[in-house]
Amino acid sequence: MTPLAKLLEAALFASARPVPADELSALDPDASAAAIAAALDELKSHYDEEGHGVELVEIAGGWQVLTRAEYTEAIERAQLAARPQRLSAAALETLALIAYRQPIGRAEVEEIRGVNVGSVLKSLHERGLIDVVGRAEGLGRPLLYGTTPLFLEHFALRHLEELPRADELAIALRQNVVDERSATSSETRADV
Amino acid sequence: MTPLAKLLEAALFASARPVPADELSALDPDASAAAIAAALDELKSHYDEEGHGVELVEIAGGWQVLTRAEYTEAIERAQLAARPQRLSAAALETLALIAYRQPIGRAEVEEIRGVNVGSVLKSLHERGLIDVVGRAEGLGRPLLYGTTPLFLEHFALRHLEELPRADELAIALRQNVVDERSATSSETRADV
Amino acid sequence: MTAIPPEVFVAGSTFPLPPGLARTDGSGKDDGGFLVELTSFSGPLDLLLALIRDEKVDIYDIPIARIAEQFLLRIHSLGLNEAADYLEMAARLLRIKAQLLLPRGETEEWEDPRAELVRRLLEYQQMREIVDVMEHRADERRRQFARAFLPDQPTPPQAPLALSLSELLSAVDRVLRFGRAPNMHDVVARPLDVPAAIEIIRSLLALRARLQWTDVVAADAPPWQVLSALLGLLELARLGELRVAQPRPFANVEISRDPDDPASEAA
Repeated sequence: MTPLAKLLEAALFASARPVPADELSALDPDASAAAIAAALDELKSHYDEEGHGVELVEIAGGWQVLTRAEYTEAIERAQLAARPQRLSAAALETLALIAYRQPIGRAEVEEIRGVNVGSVLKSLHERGLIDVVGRAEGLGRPLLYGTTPLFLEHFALRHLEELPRADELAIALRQNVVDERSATSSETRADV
Repeated sequence: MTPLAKLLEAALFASARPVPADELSALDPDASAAAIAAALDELKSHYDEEGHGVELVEIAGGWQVLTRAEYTEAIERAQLAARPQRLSAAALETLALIAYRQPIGRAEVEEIRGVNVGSVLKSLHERGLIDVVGRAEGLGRPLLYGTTPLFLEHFALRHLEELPRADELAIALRQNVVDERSATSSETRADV
Repeated sequence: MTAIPPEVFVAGSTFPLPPGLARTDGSGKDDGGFLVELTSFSGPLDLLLALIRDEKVDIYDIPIARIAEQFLLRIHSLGLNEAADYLEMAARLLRIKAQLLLPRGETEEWEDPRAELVRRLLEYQQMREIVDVMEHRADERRRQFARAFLPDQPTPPQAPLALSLSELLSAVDRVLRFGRAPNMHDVVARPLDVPAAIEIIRSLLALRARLQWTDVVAADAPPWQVLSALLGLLELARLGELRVAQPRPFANVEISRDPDDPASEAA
């Protein structure tokens, strides 16, 4: 490809929106409108004739490089199938605290966990596992969090009382945590 | 290009972040790992040899298409994209220590940097460059930090081992000299 | 990477932002010293290294009196009087200076009071070398743009969440052990019956060499039974009586007698 076509490809790749031809001319002050048009033609032909997974299209008065429609389905399927997302240890611990201590405010979770949990709370909320269930009395009336019906559904619980008692759990799990951790350590762990 | 290379290209153009290898494999369940690797090679060569404005790079266990560095200024001049802000010296120093000594606690970072690092750790954590990876034994069970995949992306690393080894650094040689000179010093310390 | 000659100390400690890129968010909010340095030094060791470089002195033979004086001058002129980190280093320098003035014993082994400081400076300098490498890499990466346009997805696809009850309960356990004494005993009251679950699993395994999770627990079993079975299974696995495998995420858990267990051959 010509240098100008390569520059246009890079610019269109990096732009978040379709770029009108006159904005593209700002890329190279020496390039005439005709030269820009010719380079766009060249890029378009290259994508079409060399068999690329992307194409150059004119949308809303601007130019944009897009993935070809025939691949969309496979891409979305792969994105979903690739890795069921796992909660990070931080998210799990926060969720556990909320399940057992709800309604609970952010400050209390942070005090127990010793770290900022703002982003974790946001992720858990986006996942629909927790929700705001009220406000505490006192300064600033902080939000209180609790678990959602989706949380129960996820663990096939009918109600929260079906969770085992925390003190039993600590004893029962203590011997097994290590085994279980080593069994799952090979799996990938995405942060929430 | 082969159909598989086109499919991979389409998927790579559909992501703002490196696409993990297993997600690429999920694009075509019939394709072997070797076939995927060959198609990636094909795409990379095509970009390099046919003169494209973008290139294929391996980062953080995945693959990513990026614009070539030579077009940065032109793209910024045309205001089609802007470089992200740089990390401060404080952030970089803290990241360097965490990268080399993870899992590492706040106290150790502060001892080496000679400053309080509470707010820097908080910012790095919020930006997803570090995460809590455990707790140390001992008083208060302090949090231990490690780097994240986003850290690798920020520095365009395939993995942590791409950072220079401590013995490759000029100062490592001097470290031995000072050890000999101050042989009476009882404290020995692992290299960064 | 380029080797830095030992006598050349890490040069600048400032990371000037290119014009127009500083504070582009315009928020001006406190970013925790993250993007813009409060001073041109990232800490007292950074300042100290700069002084050693400026004064052209040997790091292994630091003239402490001179350097301490310069250090105090600098933190004064930089308006760093409030910075506890710098004051602590100033105090340390003065302490070393005082120690150096003490008469040395002739016979006893003398330890240079500067040794610990030199060690810390070298350690810090090594870290600065790493920072240089990392900064260079980050700058290279910043010169390349990633794909910015991502098509609108009406329903943002979220990958299915792989989250098991055992993971949640392990997290409860971690919080209990590591957390700052949360009281989590007062909510729930359903007892588990792990021994009974173990008996059930043992009985089933006596009949069949291989089981599936769904053989052990009915699909509509209440959670306390599921949990009891899970904990029982883990306990038996720990004891080596059986093996548990899950061929892929979400697949049925396969349970088999431990092939190394001679008792399993007889059954």
